[in-house]
Amino acid sequence: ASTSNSADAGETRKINVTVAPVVDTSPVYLAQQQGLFKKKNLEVTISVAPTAGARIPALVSGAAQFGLVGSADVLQAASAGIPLRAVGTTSVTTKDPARDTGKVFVAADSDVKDPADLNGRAVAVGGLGGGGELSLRAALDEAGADSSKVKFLEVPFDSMLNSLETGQVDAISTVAPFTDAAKASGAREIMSPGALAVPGATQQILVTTQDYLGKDPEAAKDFVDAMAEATEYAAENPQAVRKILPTFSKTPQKVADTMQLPVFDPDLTVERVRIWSDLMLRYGFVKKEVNVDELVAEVR
Amino acid sequence: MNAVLARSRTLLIEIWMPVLVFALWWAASAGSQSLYFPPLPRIVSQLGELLASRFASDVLPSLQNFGLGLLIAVVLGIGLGMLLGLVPALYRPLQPLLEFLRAIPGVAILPVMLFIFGIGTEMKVAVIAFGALWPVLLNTVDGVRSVDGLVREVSRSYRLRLADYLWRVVLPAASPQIISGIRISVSLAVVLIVASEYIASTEGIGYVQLQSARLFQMDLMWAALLLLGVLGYLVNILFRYVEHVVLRWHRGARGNNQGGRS
Amino acid sequence: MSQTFARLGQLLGEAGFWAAFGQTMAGWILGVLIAVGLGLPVGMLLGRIGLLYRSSRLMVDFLRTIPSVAVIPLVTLLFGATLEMKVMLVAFGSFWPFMLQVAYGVQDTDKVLVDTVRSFRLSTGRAAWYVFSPSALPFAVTGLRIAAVTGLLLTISSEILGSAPGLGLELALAQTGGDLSLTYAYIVFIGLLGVALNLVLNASSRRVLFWHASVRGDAA
Amino acid sequence: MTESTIQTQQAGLGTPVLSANGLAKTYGTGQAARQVLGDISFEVYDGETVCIVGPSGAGKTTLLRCLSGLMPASGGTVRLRDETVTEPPAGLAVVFQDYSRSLMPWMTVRANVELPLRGTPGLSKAGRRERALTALASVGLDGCGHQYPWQLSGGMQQRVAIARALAYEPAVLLMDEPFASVDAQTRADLEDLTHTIKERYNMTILLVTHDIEESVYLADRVIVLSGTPTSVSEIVPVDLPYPRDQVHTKSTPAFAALRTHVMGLIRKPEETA
Amino acid sequence: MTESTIQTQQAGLGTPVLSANGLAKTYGTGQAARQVLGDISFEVYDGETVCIVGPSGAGKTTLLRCLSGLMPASGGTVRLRDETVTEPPAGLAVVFQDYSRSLMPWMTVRANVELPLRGTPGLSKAGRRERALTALASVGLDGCGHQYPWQLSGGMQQRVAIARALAYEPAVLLMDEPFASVDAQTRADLEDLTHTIKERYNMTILLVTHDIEESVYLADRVIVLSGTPTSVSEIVPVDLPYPRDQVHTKSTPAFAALRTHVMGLIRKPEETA
Ligand SMILES: Nc1ncnc2c1ncn2[C@@H]1O[C@H](COP(=O)(O)OP(=O)(O)OP(=O)(O)O)[C@@H](O)[C@H]1O
Ligand SMILES: Nc1ncnc2c1ncn2[C@@H]1O[C@H](COP(=O)(O)OP(=O)(O)OP(=O)(O)O)[C@@H](O)[C@H]1O
Ligand SMILES: [Mg+2]
Ligand SMILES: [Mg+2]
Repeated sequence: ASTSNSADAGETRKINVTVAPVVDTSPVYLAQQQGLFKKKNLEVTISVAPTAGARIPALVSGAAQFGLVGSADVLQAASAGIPLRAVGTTSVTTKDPARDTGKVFVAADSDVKDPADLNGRAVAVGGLGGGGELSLRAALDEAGADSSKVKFLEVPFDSMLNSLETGQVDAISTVAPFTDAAKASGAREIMSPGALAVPGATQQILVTTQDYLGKDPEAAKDFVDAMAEATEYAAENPQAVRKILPTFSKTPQKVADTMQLPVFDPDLTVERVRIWSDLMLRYGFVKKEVNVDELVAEVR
Repeated sequence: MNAVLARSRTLLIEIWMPVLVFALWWAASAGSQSLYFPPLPRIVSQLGELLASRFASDVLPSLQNFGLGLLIAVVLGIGLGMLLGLVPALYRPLQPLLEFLRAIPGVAILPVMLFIFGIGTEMKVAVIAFGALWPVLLNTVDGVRSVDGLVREVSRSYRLRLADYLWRVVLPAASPQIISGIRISVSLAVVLIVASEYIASTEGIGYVQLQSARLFQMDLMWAALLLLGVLGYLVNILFRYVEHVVLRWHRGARGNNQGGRS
Repeated sequence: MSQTFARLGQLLGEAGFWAAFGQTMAGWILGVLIAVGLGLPVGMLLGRIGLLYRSSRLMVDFLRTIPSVAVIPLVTLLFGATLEMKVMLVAFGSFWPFMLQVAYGVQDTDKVLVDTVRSFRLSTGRAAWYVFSPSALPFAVTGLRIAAVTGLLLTISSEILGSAPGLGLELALAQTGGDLSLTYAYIVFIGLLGVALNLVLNASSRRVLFWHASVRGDAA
Repeated sequence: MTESTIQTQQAGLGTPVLSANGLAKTYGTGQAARQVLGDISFEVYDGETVCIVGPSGAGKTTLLRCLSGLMPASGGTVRLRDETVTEPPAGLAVVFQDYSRSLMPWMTVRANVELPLRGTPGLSKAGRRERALTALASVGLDGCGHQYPWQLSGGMQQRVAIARALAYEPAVLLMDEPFASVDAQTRADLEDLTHTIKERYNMTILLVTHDIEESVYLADRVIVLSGTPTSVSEIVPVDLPYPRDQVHTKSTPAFAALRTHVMGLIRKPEETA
Repeated sequence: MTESTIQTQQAGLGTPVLSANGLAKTYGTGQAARQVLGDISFEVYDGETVCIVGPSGAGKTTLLRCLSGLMPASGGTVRLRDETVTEPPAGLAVVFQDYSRSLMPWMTVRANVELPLRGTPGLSKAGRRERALTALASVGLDGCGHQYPWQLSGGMQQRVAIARALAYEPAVLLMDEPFASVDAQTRADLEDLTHTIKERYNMTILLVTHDIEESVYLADRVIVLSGTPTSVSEIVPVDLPYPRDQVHTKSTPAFAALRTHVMGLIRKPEETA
């Protein structure tokens, strides 16, 4: 629509963005570091909020204009009637199990040979009712198990390995960088749920409110553009991602250097979101179907 | 007839304020469009549903954990508190450790509890007991240390047996303070239901509350909050009765049940 | 373990750590101060005026069982991830135990002292300041110790769950970042804050309770 | 009220300052009810010293608490001049029998004595201090002001309680066995002090005592209580001349006769029982 | 220790049961130090009644607390028979001056009296109850057993404290102004009770009192304390014959002489000061 070069448009616009301290967030920091926001005359403040429970309220209350939120959380909020608009993304799920950041592990000496053996067993997930559980359920069913027969338990990622080793759970569904520690401990990997169940789906979605979009579409567009540029930069420069990750997430540099990175991709399409939306409806994660066409807003 | 009148007057004194607040809330929230602050009637109907359909699956397990955790906290708190209060030589070196443990946030304790007790009821009971322990313990220690010096001297000079001294002198003397500690712990234990169901959980009032918040089902979340509040109130009533009986002497000795109209 | 302490030592040299520390302390101290400032008069009123006590105890019992941790998202909604949010939460959470202890302490005042106050017609303010407050002090000191730690726990919790800046947020970041020794370094530091608090409270309570049986030790 | 109190006080002897009218008191209710006082009536006139004697447990403390407005009576009325007493009135001080519990352990002795003076209008800090120290000195406690009550002996604590009431300079002073814990010499001194302050301030004094000699020595009239429930068995007028003196007054035949008379009144119910 | 205590007790008069040797006590340390007792020595023989008199604040309570092993002395020793006292020994009971605080408000009067009997071997529940009720009756408190201490008058509370000590049937009984709060008649009765129990149980009694007449009436010897720091100013032997009697004994010239003598001893330091 309007000119892509609004640097000379005059006044700077202030934007607050709330993000999780995870690797998928790297493009936001890269944009800041590379001056991509400044180039668009945006003054961006980034605040980290580890819990989704804090990020969406920040948007609703107007404390932040943009947020990077997990796809499932966005859909649940939208389903509950919060007028959110999805305007971009930073990463999508890979089709290649080897590159998937999420993995399911069992203990080295476990009698669980493949996912189907998990029927009647307990699996630890990072958060119940979220994307992690959803993709795991779908993947289990895909792999021949029956997810309704599996018991899911919420355990913090950093306690999972311990729960597995002490036999409190039979399997853990974890994500990078915790996967490295699991691998190192000798735990056996049996599945990559994301690649199996939701290949090509969005992971973290860049959201804003309908309200903000209506009020300052220019700024929104500029911000989304800058983010897209940064995401592409991240996709092309994994080293830059590895270097910037420890600056905002406390992931040790050593871990960042070797961990599996997600697939950075700025393209937000209705299809990519719908993968989640369909699954969530199927598994009862939302009561009401979300109108994905309305949720995904074209701003670029 | 007189007794009935007196009783209904007591009831009136007790409930006018809650009724007023409830009415205000009802009026203020009517027609509320806010996602986070839904109208009270919706919350109440959710609460009814919650009680009807999920009592056995969610409410009951929480109540059991709560009861057991509180019981452990009270017994341990009084026992340990008496010991520490009576033996300064033990209390002084242990105090920093106790204070350290007490200040550790629940999120940090949870993994430890998970590690020690595994996933399941024991862990939840342990979380509740651990959190609710401190007010009872502290109050007991302070209460025991505050026993009137003359009462202690009487016990010494008559060479009371340790059991008599503990059971008939120290415990009753400290009981006003112990009971105020227990009352704080009661509420804390209700709060801790939520914390204990924060992780590795698939059922319970706290789980319902957290999960509904996560899923933006605010009616249900408020209903769970309301339920916790009501639970706290009910347990407090029960407890107030205990207090009424146990501390009858105290009201008499302090002259709170006669004469003073101020 | 030693790694944790090494990390802790390293942390103590970082400016960012002290900034977070300052933010935590600000929320904690302000919140507890408000709780104490309100809890003292309210507790005294409830402790002295039977009618008020009975009228309000249903509300009090109800309100104080509302899990502060669970309402963090709501408070965040109203105040954002800010200092105000923390202070609100801490004040709300630590107000109840302190206020209740004060009320109990006031009710515990010796009957003969109450009669003395009444017969000399001490004004309400003087009676509150010179008689009921000191008499309730032993209870209030215990209440303060409970309230202060409750406040610390709530400050940290609100930082973790509400993402307000402070040690709790740093702790949560360390946790999500998978840096175990850093996580424990924060936990140990928070525990040590509790120990330090206790030292301060112990010393000051010995000073203000010099007249009390627990400190004076009747014999010798 | 303070002003009217002072005005009427000047009116001189013959005006009833404090009066009990058919006073009754029952502790407890229902089954547990126990009537302690039954129908007690008497008057205390301005500037008079009245002693109350009676067996232990008769209800003297109860009576004093009703008179001072600390406890509502179950029947009858108490009047201080023209006003019905329902709350402790201004210008009235009480020395409690349980003196050790009536002192604030967190205050020094001097602060304890100064406490009731804090509301007095027109009294400076120095004046307050002055009055407290004078009162303490008058009960033989010079130099103890900076100590805490729990650092004092029982008798000293009792004297602090007396000093506190004296410093208050009340128009009406009620004392419940105020000299029970002091030695014979101090007791004699305090008895004489009672005479002195009564004269100097024209105080009206009502004093409970177990020492019959003391009651006769101090009083203008002695009220003897007895019976169950307790009632006034006799009011004995003591017409010993002033100034009274420990040695001379006590050696007069009139004194001895009064003493024997009161003693007989006390013993009587015991013997018939 | 209990057994040896009882054995030696039978040895009869003439054996010192309790002895103080150069006892001294200083409260506080450093600047705030105040020596209260300085070099106090005396013996109490088996079956003897000794009264201690002295001005208020002299240190009588302090002395009793040192003797009973409740408080360590700053100097000197206390011996109960052959043993040095460091802790309250068996077979010793104390009636405290601050009687109201020494009763447990959470127990009924009977439970208060029974409390020290709980450790007594071979005493059944019924026997304990029996003993408590007998002791209560002997101080004139029949029928008060089910009440709480705070429902009693001051004098009644004081008698409960006495009953508690009596029910304990100690070999040595220390009492600190035990009759201060009771009326004249009850006081006389309790004095006579003291004589009775002393004889019946061959108790050794050490009693602090302010009533000089009482001290002479009760004692075999009166210890007069005075001075700063307090020391023994005189030990007055009282050779009035037994049985003593309120009316007759007190009207003998020997009694009057002793009374005057002790009175003089108490007054002396006051006059020279
Ligand atoms: N709170 C109470 N509840 C029930 N009975 C009480 C209460 N207070 C006092 N009594 C009873 O009232 C009676 C009179 O008590 P009170 O203290 O007035 O006696 P008193 O004449 O002052 O005795 P004393 O000379 O021993 O002090 C006593 O028999 C006592 O048991
Ligand atoms: N805890 C204490 N700290 C400091 N001084 C004390 C303490 N207890 C008592 N004293 C002082 O010791 C002295 C003696 O006190 P004590 O109680 O033994 O006197 P007493 O002879 O029993 O007097 P009374 O007849 O008045 O009871 C007093 O001057 C008192 O001030
Ligand atoms: Mg009395
Ligand atoms: Mg004494």
